Amino acid sequence: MDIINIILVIFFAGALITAFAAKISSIVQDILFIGTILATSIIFFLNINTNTETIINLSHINLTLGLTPLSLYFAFIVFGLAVLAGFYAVGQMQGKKKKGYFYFNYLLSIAAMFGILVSKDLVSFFIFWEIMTWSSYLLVIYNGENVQKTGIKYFVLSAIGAYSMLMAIVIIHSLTGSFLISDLISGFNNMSANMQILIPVLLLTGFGVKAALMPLHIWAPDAYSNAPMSYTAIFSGALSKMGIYGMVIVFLTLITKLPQETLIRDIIAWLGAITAAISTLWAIKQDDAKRLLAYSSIGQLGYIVVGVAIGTPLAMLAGLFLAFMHGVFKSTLFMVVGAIEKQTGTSNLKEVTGLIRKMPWTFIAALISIIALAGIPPLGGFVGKWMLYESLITSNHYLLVTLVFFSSTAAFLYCYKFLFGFFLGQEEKEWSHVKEAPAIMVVPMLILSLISVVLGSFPQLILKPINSALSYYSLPDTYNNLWKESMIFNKWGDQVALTPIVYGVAIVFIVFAVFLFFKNRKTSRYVTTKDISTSGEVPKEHENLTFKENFFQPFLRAVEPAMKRQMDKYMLAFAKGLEDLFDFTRRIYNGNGQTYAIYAIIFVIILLLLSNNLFS
Amino acid sequence: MKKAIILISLTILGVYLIDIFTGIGFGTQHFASGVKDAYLIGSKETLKVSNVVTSIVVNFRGFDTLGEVTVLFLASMALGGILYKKRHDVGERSVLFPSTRIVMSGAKLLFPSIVLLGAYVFIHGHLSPGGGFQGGTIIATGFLLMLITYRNYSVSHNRLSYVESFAGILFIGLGLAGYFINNSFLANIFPAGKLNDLFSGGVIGIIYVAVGFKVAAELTGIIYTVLHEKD
Amino acid sequence: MVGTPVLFIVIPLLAAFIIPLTGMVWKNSVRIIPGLVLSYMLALSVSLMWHITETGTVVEVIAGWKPPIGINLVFSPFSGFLATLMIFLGLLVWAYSYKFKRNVDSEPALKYFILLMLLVTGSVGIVLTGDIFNMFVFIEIVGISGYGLTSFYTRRDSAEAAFKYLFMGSIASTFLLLAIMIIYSQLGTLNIAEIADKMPMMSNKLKVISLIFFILAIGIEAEIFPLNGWAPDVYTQAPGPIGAAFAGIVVKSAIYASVRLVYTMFDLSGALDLFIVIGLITFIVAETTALRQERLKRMLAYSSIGQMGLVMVAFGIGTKEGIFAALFLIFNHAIIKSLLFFSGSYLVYNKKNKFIKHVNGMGKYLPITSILFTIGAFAIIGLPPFAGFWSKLAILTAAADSKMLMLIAIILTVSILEAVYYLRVINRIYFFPKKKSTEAKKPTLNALIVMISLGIIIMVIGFYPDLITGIIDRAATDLMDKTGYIKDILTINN
Amino acid sequence: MEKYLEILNYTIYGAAILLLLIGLYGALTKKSLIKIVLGLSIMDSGVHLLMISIGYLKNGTAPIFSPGHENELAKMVDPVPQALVLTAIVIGFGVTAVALALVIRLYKHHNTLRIDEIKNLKW
Amino acid sequence: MESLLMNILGAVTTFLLAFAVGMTYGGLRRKIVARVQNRYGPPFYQNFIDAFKLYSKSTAIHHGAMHFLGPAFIMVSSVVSLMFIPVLTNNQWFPNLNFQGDLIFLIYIMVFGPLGMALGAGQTGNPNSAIGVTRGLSQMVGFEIPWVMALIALMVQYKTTSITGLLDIQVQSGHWFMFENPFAFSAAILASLGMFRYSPFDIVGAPTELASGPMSENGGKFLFVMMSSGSVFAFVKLTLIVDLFMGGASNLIILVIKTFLLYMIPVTYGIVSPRYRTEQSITYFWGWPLFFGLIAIIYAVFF
Repeated sequence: MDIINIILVIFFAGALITAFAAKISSIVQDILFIGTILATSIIFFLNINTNTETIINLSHINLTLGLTPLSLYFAFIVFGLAVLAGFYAVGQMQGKKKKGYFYFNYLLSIAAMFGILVSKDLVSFFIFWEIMTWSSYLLVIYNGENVQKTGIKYFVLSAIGAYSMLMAIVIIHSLTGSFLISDLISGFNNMSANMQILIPVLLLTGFGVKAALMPLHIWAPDAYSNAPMSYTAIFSGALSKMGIYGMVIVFLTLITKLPQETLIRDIIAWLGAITAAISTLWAIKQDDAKRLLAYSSIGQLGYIVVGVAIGTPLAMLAGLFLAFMHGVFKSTLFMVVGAIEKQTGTSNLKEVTGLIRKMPWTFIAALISIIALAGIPPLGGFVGKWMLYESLITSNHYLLVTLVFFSSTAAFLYCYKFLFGFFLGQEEKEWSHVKEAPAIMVVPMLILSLISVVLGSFPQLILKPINSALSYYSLPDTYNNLWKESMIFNKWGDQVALTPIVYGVAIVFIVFAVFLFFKNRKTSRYVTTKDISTSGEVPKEHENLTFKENFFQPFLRAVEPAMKRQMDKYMLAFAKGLEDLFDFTRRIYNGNGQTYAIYAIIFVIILLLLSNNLFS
Repeated sequence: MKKAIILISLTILGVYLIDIFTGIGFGTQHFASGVKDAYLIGSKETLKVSNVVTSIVVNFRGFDTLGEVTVLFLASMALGGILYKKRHDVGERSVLFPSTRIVMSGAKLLFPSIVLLGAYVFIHGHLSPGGGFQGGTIIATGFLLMLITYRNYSVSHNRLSYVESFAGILFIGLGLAGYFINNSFLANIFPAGKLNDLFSGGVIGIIYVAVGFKVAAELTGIIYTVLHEKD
Repeated sequence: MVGTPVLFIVIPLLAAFIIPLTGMVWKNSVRIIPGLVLSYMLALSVSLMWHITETGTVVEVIAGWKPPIGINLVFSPFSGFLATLMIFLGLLVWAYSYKFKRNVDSEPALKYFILLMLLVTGSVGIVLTGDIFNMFVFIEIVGISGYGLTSFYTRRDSAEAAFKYLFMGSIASTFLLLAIMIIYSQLGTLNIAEIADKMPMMSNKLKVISLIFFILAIGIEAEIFPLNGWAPDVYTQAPGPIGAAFAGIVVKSAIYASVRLVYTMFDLSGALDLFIVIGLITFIVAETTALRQERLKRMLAYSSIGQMGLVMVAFGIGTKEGIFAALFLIFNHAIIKSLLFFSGSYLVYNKKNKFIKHVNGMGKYLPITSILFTIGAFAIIGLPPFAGFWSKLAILTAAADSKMLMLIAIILTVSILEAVYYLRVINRIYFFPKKKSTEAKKPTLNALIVMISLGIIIMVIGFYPDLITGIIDRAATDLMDKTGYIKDILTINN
Repeated sequence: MEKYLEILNYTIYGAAILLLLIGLYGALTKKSLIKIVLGLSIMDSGVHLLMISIGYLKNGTAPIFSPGHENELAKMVDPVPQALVLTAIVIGFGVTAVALALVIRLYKHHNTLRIDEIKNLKW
Repeated sequence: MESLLMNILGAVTTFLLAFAVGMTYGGLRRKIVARVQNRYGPPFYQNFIDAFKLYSKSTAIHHGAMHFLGPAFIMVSSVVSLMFIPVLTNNQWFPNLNFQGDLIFLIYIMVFGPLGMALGAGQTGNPNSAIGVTRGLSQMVGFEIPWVMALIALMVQYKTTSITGLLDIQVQSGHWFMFENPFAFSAAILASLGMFRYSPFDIVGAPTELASGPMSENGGKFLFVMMSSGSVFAFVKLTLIVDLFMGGASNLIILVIKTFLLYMIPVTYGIVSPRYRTEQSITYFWGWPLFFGLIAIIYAVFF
């Protein structure tokens, strides 16, 4: 039996056993859950081999499974996050209901993601894609709040994506006679011009849903915020990357062969940039941290899509690097929210405040991840952003880069809102009892934030796998052209040197931190946040000193025109209209048996009258 | 409006039907070779049954008849289900007005002869027009006469069941006998005899008798059930 | 071999006549004997299926007359597949309803089980028979047992549903007779194989008109769009398992009849396009209507109608892949929809109106039933790794191979609606609070076993479709082979 | 004159089709359940008549080899439609019986015989 | 080893120079504003005195770790960005790291400061700080767009993203980008108005009525660090514009002249303008400056 099969079997078996282990004991369940993830990850990492293929023979379809360098890269993200979020989940799910349900779907969706990555033919790709969809759907509705609205919205959009993908798959099969991805790539040139457009568009629609691309993104805010945070870490960090994975393949293999290549690339890139901009604005408006991060995720995925769509070597590098980084820091942030929600019972930024001293480790994780998210040097996020901008500028996308720049600048606003809302500001009595989250939750967050720090100065750790992934799809060797001894180059030969930056920043930071902190720590004493000067006056006890309402109101007022129109509302109105229409049409069945008989007679009359045309 | 649509539709349907059937032609041979000739010859030569319709109904297309009997059986079954009540709920028979003495005496007089006629019809089913269905129906009318004449005339449900079941079992049993002896369901297992003899046609006559009993019992049962509905 | 095809019909009929007698002696026999008969039929059909893989189609003549003269039964890979499926479902329905509330009483039980057994028998007869008038008789057997079963519960509005069914059924039988007579008047035969053989002799006009009458008649049973008004009512008002029987058995036999007509008997090319159009309209109307249903069973009914429309579409594609897909869909639909009806009727067990809202919060009280319902719903939506996915893939592949891109798009769009209404129910089962007034009724052991075995079948087929695709493939080949069918029957030497 | 006789030949078809249409009309327009059942029965009769007349042969005899008529094979009318009609009639009877039983149930349940008032199941 | 030492020495020197120039300019501005408003005003070295005073105060209270780290973050931003800007062309005395970072990096490191300050201000719990921060960040989004567009126009026009590269092109050709692409220059200048946060864009600190803004809870050494960072930062911005648009400076005097002239633009604009509300300033930046930026890019691409 092949390694891939073993891993999948362990996953499915583990999922089933874990789901029903609650009958034995809760701890056994936890251990089984963690054990499944660890076992699969260890087996996977010990047996990485991109050359083997497993073929499962069915009478009419052969399912081919095997690793490619690209899928290996994404598998790093999936397994890494799965392990860390898995530990975190054990902590977060402590004492919650439906633990078996959660673990089952969690494991299943990880398995499905792994399956997607190892699929070398489109059918198994689709199978795992759908397993991923429904297992994540079941987790989206886990909370039981707004299930009809949120869950259905997620599923419908996923179904739209999946089905357009399925349509593409069957068309491909009818044209090439095979489901293999490699056959699609080799046979793509022989297709008719219409099909050459149709197939990539359908595939991109499918992937665009999971990557939350502009008109298809409306599921994301609700779904991300509704799922348990330990899963949203995976959801936003790894699951959405499956859409990116698909897009990368489409762009690298299919789009490049098209005469309309630039047009499609531009359209998708612009969609990505618009997604990023609009969702950033919406993120600024949110008061619930989950929703804020959800919108932020959409925005970040927008950047990744821009990078992947532009498709120059540097842009591809940027997209894939950002994909990794986004997985790292966004899942940390979702974990942070989860930890806070567990400790305080709410994730509303308006309610929770001043946790910095109660949950210092969580704060550190959040701070580092936020800095990485904002793309500020010297953390990992910057590397990706830099590559993205450079690639856009050097490939003549000037307005696009402005738009991307706008959204990433505006992202500072919600970054600050997030940090300030939870950790800074007044320390209200209401939250004085809050303790730091258990270690099993904090450690994964810290590990992840450590990764962001490390990648800021040593991006080669993942640039190398990306390079081998890209050269597998015959892109020029990026690793040696664009990267040299901690320096990244763009096409024009301009560079940024990461190690000196990191050293410089670190030195300056330490100097001044020492200057301020260590020198004054002894001499000064800590006072509470109530002890402040408001224009020289001492505030009274009952005075409200917490600034929460309308946090970025002035900014939002300025950008109001851009936020007036909401895709969500249009789509919901459309759905409502459809339902009303169907409510009307179902009145055909009016309950009178005689009418049905009349229908029958009319049916036969119509057929008789049309008989000359029908059976000529 | 609705009526107009229906009228127009029916007119169109009628036009098409008339068109078809005038095209088919009336009273002429429509097809060059059909199974009809095989039936006529087979009935005369092999089965020795003079009534070809009977030989078709019972033997050539005996399977249809089996289905037909089943339909009747099912109808009485379904009727019982539809109008099912617990025993104590069974109501008085609804009679519009009590019958006069003349009717009563006449019915008593007629009943045996009706039953006899019915029996004659199904026993001679393979010789002359008529057969199990016809005979059974005639017998059932006799029971109907009795039931509407006499307010307290009753037929035992169980007895009807016995007759029904045994008749059915006989039919299928004979068929199965053919299956086991002649390797084909409903195949003739008895000597065919001579054309126009009472004991001709092998199993056909026997099966038709069974069918007659079954039909009579079922129709009576149906009438009985419906008559016992309270309104 | 345990027997020959004729026993499929004869044994149940014999049992039906015997049961009233044994019922007087031993009350439980009215419930047990039908089960034994159905098991025997299943064994018989399985062994025959095994047998025909070696010897080819089994044709049995009745009363010793060779096919054009006598009636014959054909157990081919195609009809055998359907017959086996129907009998299997019939057995499950029997097992499921073994301990039904009203069936504990001997008198209704007698009627219920005999009607059920004959419903299965009639459907099997439709599938097996090689004679067109015989098919009519079996359709009527199915119809009358259907009317009886529909109105089985006296307290509901069941009579209304049964009457609508009967109304439509009468019209159907009238037009069926007309069509049969038109054909007989031209060809002088009622044997399907010989009709198919002689069909070129018939004038085009008469061919078309008889086909239209056939479509009307069989379409009423097959629940195609403007003719299916009765269907949801019947599904709703009949006892729960009977809904499954209708969806899984009766409709399948009607579909068989229509397919036999178009593929074997008539040689009209436009008929397949008509199939696609009608099937597609049925699919769209039924699925959109199902979206706004308030009652669970009605929703399931419309879903079932929609699936049948899809089956018609698949048959209408006309290639071997299309038939393969259609048969796969038939199989999956039979299994899955039965599971949905079975588990669904427990979810809304004690409520008169069976509103969808009554399933609220049942996930906690009926965990296994709910999980099974969920599996069924996922499968029918076509989510992998459940069985429904493979048939959906097959139908789409078939459509794509025939270059029907619009068809694919429409099917997939409507499938989304299907997903929506099923998921709404699932969400209610698990995430809505249970109302105090609704009581959960635990499924009886026999029902539970039936449901679990269906769930296992769905999962197993989902993971390893090869178990069934071989059989379906043979069936599809068999249906495509018109000359083979004619030859098999007309040149039999028995 | 011949022509008119030609048409006369078809009167039986015409009558049967008219019967069918009358029955259908009644079933589709009448509100009373009883009348609908009647209409269905009439429609059935029309079809049966049509079937029988298809098998008719001009100057034909009944398909019975009664003594003395053993060799009139060619003159015999087609026996098959007759056999079929026999079956169809019995089936029609069964259906009508069930229909009437249902009407009784419906009347008890809804207290009306109007079909447009019996609409508990719809949409 | 020697070069490393020289580098460090050079860096410290640069820092001191920037500090001095920035402080002086701040003092001059106060004086000029006062004179225009018909006041006497403090002497131009007042800022040095203030700084010294603040530096010598001892810190008695603090609000937690971020309170300490906030000013350090600001300082990182200004010092690191200073390191990446060529102060003088072809001068050995200010060896900096500019060849290792380009404009994109600079843009990012420059926003690092405000964010760090915002964090520090956040922990103090003073609502005014937070209000100031939100205003500041909002305004930043406003002016960054035209600013970035101007820079992109330059990068596109000369096919390089390196500051030194742009500077070298100007030095070699002798044409200042200010005239080569005047639209970019206009956009950059207008954006820089916002960067300096002088009137009319001074709602962040709201100096006249709240005495608050992000700094309101900071005194003593905290304020000293912030003040010096502000001065360095001002120098950084001025030098950057000089480098990018005005051909750089070959010696200190030219640098001072050019930067001072540049500095006068926001100062004088500020004197004559009343304060904008936050959304007004944002829409202001998205008006003409954005338009200029757009024209600049179009100009750069097509001409």
